[in-house]
Amino acid sequence: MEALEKFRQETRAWLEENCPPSMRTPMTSEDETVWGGRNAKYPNPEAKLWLDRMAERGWTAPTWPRAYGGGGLSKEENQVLQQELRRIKARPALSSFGIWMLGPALLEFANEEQKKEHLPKIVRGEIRWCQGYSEPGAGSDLAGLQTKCEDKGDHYLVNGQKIWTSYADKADWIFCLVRTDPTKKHDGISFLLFDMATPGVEARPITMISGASPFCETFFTDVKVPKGNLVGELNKGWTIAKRLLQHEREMISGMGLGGAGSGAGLGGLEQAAKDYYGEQNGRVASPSLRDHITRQKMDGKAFALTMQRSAEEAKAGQGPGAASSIFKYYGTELNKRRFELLLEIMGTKGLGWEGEGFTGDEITVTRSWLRSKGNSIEGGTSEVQLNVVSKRVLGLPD
Amino acid sequence: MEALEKFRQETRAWLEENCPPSMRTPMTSEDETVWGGRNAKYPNPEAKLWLDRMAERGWTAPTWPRAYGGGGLSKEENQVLQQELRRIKARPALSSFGIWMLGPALLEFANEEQKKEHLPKIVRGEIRWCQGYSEPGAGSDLAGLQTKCEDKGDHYLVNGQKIWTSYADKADWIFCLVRTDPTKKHDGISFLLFDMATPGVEARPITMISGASPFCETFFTDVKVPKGNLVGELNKGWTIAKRLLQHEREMISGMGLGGAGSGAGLGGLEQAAKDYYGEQNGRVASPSLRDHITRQKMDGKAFALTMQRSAEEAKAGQGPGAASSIFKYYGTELNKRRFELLLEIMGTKGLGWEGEGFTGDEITVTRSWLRSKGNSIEGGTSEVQLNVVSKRVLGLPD
Amino acid sequence: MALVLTEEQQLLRDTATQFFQERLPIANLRKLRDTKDATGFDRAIWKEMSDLGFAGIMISEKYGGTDFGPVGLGLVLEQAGRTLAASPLVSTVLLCGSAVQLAGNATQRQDILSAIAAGDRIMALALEEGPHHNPTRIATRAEASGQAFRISGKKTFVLDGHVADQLIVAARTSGKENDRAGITLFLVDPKSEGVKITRTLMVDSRNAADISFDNVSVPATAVLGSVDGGIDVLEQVLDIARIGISAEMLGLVQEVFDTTLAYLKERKQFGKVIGSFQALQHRMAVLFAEIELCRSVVLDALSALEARRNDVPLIASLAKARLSDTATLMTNEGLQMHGGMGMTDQFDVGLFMKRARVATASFGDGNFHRDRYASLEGY
Amino acid sequence: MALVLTEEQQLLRDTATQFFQERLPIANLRKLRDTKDATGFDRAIWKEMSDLGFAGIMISEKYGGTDFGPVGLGLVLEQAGRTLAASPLVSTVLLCGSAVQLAGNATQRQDILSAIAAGDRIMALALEEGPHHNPTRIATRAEASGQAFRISGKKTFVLDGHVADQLIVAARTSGKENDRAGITLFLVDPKSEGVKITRTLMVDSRNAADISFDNVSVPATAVLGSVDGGIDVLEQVLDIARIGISAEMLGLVQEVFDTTLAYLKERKQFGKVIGSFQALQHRMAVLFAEIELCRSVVLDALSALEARRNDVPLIASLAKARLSDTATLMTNEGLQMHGGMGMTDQFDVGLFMKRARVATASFGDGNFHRDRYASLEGY
Repeated sequence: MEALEKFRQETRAWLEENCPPSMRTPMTSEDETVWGGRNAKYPNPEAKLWLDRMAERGWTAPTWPRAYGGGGLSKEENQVLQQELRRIKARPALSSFGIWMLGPALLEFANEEQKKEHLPKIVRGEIRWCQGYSEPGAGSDLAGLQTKCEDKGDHYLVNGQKIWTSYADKADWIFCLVRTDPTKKHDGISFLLFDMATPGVEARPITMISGASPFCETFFTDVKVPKGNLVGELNKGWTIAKRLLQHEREMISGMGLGGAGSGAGLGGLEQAAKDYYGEQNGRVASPSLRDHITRQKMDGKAFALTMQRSAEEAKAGQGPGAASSIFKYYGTELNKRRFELLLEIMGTKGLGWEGEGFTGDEITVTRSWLRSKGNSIEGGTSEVQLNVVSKRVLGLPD
Repeated sequence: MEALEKFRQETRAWLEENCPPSMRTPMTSEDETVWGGRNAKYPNPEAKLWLDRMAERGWTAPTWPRAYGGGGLSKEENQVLQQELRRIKARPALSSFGIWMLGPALLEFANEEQKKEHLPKIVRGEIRWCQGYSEPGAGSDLAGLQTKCEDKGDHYLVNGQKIWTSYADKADWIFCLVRTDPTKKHDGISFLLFDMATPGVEARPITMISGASPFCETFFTDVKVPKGNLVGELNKGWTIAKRLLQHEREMISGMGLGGAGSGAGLGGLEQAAKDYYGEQNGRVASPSLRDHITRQKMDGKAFALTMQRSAEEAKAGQGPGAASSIFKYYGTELNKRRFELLLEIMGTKGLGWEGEGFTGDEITVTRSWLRSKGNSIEGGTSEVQLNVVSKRVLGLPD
Repeated sequence: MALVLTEEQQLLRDTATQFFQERLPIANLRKLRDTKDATGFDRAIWKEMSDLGFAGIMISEKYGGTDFGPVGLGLVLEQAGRTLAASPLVSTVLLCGSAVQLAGNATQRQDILSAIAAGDRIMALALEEGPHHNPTRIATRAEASGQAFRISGKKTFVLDGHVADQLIVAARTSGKENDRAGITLFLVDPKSEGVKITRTLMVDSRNAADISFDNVSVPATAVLGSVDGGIDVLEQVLDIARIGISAEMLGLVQEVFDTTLAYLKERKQFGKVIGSFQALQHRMAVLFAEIELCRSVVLDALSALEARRNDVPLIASLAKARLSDTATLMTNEGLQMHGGMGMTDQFDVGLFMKRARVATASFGDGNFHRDRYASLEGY
Repeated sequence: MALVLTEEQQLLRDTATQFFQERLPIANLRKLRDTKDATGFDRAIWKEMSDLGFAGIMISEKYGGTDFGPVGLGLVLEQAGRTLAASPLVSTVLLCGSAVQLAGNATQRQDILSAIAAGDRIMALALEEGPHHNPTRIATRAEASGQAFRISGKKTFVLDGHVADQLIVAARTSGKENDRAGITLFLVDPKSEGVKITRTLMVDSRNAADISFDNVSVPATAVLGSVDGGIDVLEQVLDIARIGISAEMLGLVQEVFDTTLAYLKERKQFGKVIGSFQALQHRMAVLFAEIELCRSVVLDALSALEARRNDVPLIASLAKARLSDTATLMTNEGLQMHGGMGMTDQFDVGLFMKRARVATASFGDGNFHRDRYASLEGY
């Protein structure tokens, strides 16, 4: 405990000295996110400075081993670090699928050479990664993927198409699921890494119903990949994929709790209702709308309590509990409902697309409402989630 | 047209003379219904007189051929008769599953001898019938019935059990689906008639969640049935059953439109809400309740219009139309929702069981609310209805 | 009541179906959107629609209309809803045409109705002043000054307001905000001094505008109907628009349903077409039932208008509430069942969702109309 | 907050589970109902419950209670909900015990709390005057007359009112109906002259009564708490009852869910167990999610009571609204999935449905508590 307190003091002092002033201000737009990579963009020179200083200590990936450039912190030390970062409202030095998704997989499944090759570059933000999982034909049936990977003796040859590859047009490398055995389903999938600059790779951004998006369709035509880029065993890629998917699902389920684009700029549902609908004796003027708001708030609170209960149960050593199986389903449906309600509250002001007549907050709500429709599709549709609950948790038969 | 007008005049005159005064008053309870049969009960001597007079003209079954005791009326003449009966608010002379269900089936499928034997007695209310379709093990899968009927040369031997046989404890005869070929499903079912007084038949009334009920469990133990009592061909009973079920379904779907026990005694949903919840500036005091009432009323109106549209389409020669496929489902769900709403409106006054503290109307609502839960189960569950719509109407595959 | 179409009506429906499929398919809306078209609909095609009699469908033959009546208009709108056709049918025909028909004097009718029927005049109703429909919440004032009036105030969500050749403005000549009495309708030239028009780009890629009036002078002859008595006209006009938009939404939900059903029969997952999954089947069957009810309600509402039944306000609220709710439900379900592809702009389902929400917000959403229905029924 | 049970609490839950399964199974409720038992619960078993410490669970050891606190009481009530156990827990412990604990003077506490903890006194709160819960809508008057009060008025839905040894009556000493101020609580002997008690047989086969007071005289010592200040006590007591009944309903919905799930795995139709039909699977999965949320809410509400958090009113309304709605949904779905057999009195699901509706109506249904929640949050 004393050591931890010492660590806190040191960290606080270091941050005080090294986190530049502009990196302690809230981001004004998503464009200011630092993703690193060969064509890294920084909102200002201090952002680069902040990344370099953090990367040098390995604190962009605080718990990774020092041998691979990580911070080598214990779980407790990392908690302290995160608390101290929040305390000064520091911006993330680096946002990275390499850190969030690939790194943990490499640490668990890659060979020594691969770890040495890729992890330090991820920590330093030198290489920006994207993930190639979904395919147009597969959808919910992720394991139905068709992207062909043939063993050509000294290299693999990849042909096929991915979809929903976030930032594929901006990424340097991709970690990718490919089919190495067409006669099997789950046991014919491998996990492959390759450079997006390889000839035959093309990424086309997808326009979504909510407008421009980070998503791309990515095409592979006779892409040659060195054989050393296979992670784990041939045809055993599904094991790695499952681990990564689990992680993705957990990230998405937090949505029901609100956050960015959830109308926070409008001061919450009830304030928005008073502003856009009007008040009567201090209450929201439309009683039926008031009732809808209360239902939403009650469900939101109940869901938050359930996530908290699950965390407490896990902490008490009772495992994550059955309740966690519903998080993805309930959180995303709740988030969708919240946006429908915001639109109901905002009337025609919630239906602007761009240009004059609407505030930035209003346009953000409209776009986020549209974007929210994807929450119950990506990372396992609500239907798939309900299947999982009914079969694995409730034990209902096929 | 002139002939029809003449018929109307004659009918009116005849009714004026022959419908006794007490038969023109509203029934005060279901107990006053005249079902006929060997142990017929009449609320008063005029009820018997009214039945006898109507039966003599065959007007208890107005459109059946005169040869079998029916009225021999055309469809148009029957409409006139019904209008005239309504005009003087005449009570039904006879309520009878024989007339509603069995008769039409016999007219279509029975042989001459059977028609001569059974139809006149139905018309005169001499024999009261019940129907033996459902079985405890079968449920929605009606054709999965197991009641065994063996050919013993000079007679059939019936063993098994029926459920939901309405008034089996009061009926004289039963029309019954039995299994005559255990190796087939639909093609192993036959349609059999027999006397409930036959040794081996036992009927036990079922207590429902809503209290006493007309339903019985009916047990058959080595019941001997003359071979002449088979209607139609052996193993072809399913054809007859389907015709009868169609008819039953149509009778149940009218429910969404309200009627007996629907809270009519309380003056409709909005009046009940004002009475049980209170008024504020002339409006129902609870705004969220008011919203629920409006949703219910709107859905009820939309459903009524849809039934009307379907009828008009049929009249215009366009067939019943796809809309009719949803009647059973929607009508029963709507009826269930109406009762839930009535309970919401009535608070603790809608939750009495019997005795002091509640009016007769209130107790009726409570019992009818409970009874309404069966609407979406009997005559084909809502789930079966949705299956039928999705497969037959929408063409979705298995 | 007529819930079944006559042969003549069926013919009209077939004409409309063909017209919208061929001349105003969804691709047309995409083109207008992607080219950032300044008008926001195709004036040449509007002329074609007028030649077919669609613009004058509610206008008597005396003024060059076809006088097909509300049921006819409903059939056209339903088909327009299936292809998301952008046209001034709502602004010019449903709202302004009806207002002039109901309240205009002989001169106004002659001038305006014949121009509308010919497809030569685009009109817009400047009514709303806040984000939610509320026909009595009018703060815009028109002060009498000699033989003229001077109008000042701000209007929003004026459909086709940025291209209208003529405006109808609801302004207050007496009383205070929310009073029923004291509202007057004025015919206003959008080029008048003091009128400032800002096009607002809505999520459905249709047209609306914010319009401000700064001491805009109009002559006494610009009054449409009686001074202070505008609300009675407005309410009739709005009910026509509510029913018309409900008809459009009926086409919209039917199209999304049909498209989704086709997708379910084609798209495979886990080796089976997804339409074979019972959970989706039941949801589709429930949607089918909801839409069948919607169809009955819209047909009855159109018949009510045609027969001038006195329950028009009630059935208009029923139609608008039910179609708004069902359109929300159907587009949400349709998108979800299309999966990830439904999220892309390449697929059409998102466009239907966007239109559904704007149509819902137009002239009262479900909350507004359920409350109105209860008021009309006295509870 | 503690959303996870301590070992001690788990032990209590296991004791309660075993007790209700063995001593108060559903068969007990059926017997009371079918024999038209005059008391409506089993007094001997209530004594057993008291010996186990259930009656004194909220009462301090000084008065012979076990002082296990709200979480403990919630655990017992949840298990009672699973077997539909009829007992005076709500009337005597949740309502009256809490009221005396909060507002009683030393004499009253000594007398009443020890009698309750020992299982020797049944008490009932005479509060409601209409079909809907409304703690300030009190017309019953108590007129001061010398050192005494004279009470006149009519009460309804008094739980266990027909067998109570002692009543707590909420009456107005000043103000008018619906005023918050002016309500006073009185301890009243049900055998007093002028008290008329009529048992009302409810659909859930539990006990309630209509009670009228005709100029009933009570001494000044019968006042519980302060004159005119009863509403503050009432509100705290009612929140305890709302949370307690929510805990009971949690047991109820969980039991119906479990029973239905078991039935789905066993019942065959069309050659398959019906639990293999995806449409039912999805409905069960959604119900599972709803119940998991209910459990979190109830646990948090009990913790809030225990920690005397200042958001007790808010979380009490959340719990009561959510459990009421989920209990309605779950019993409706449960019955439907049981098919025809669920309609028979032989199966239990109908009994759960009946209890769910009475519990919903007790101390505010969803409409009441959503409105209250919004008020408390200031919108």
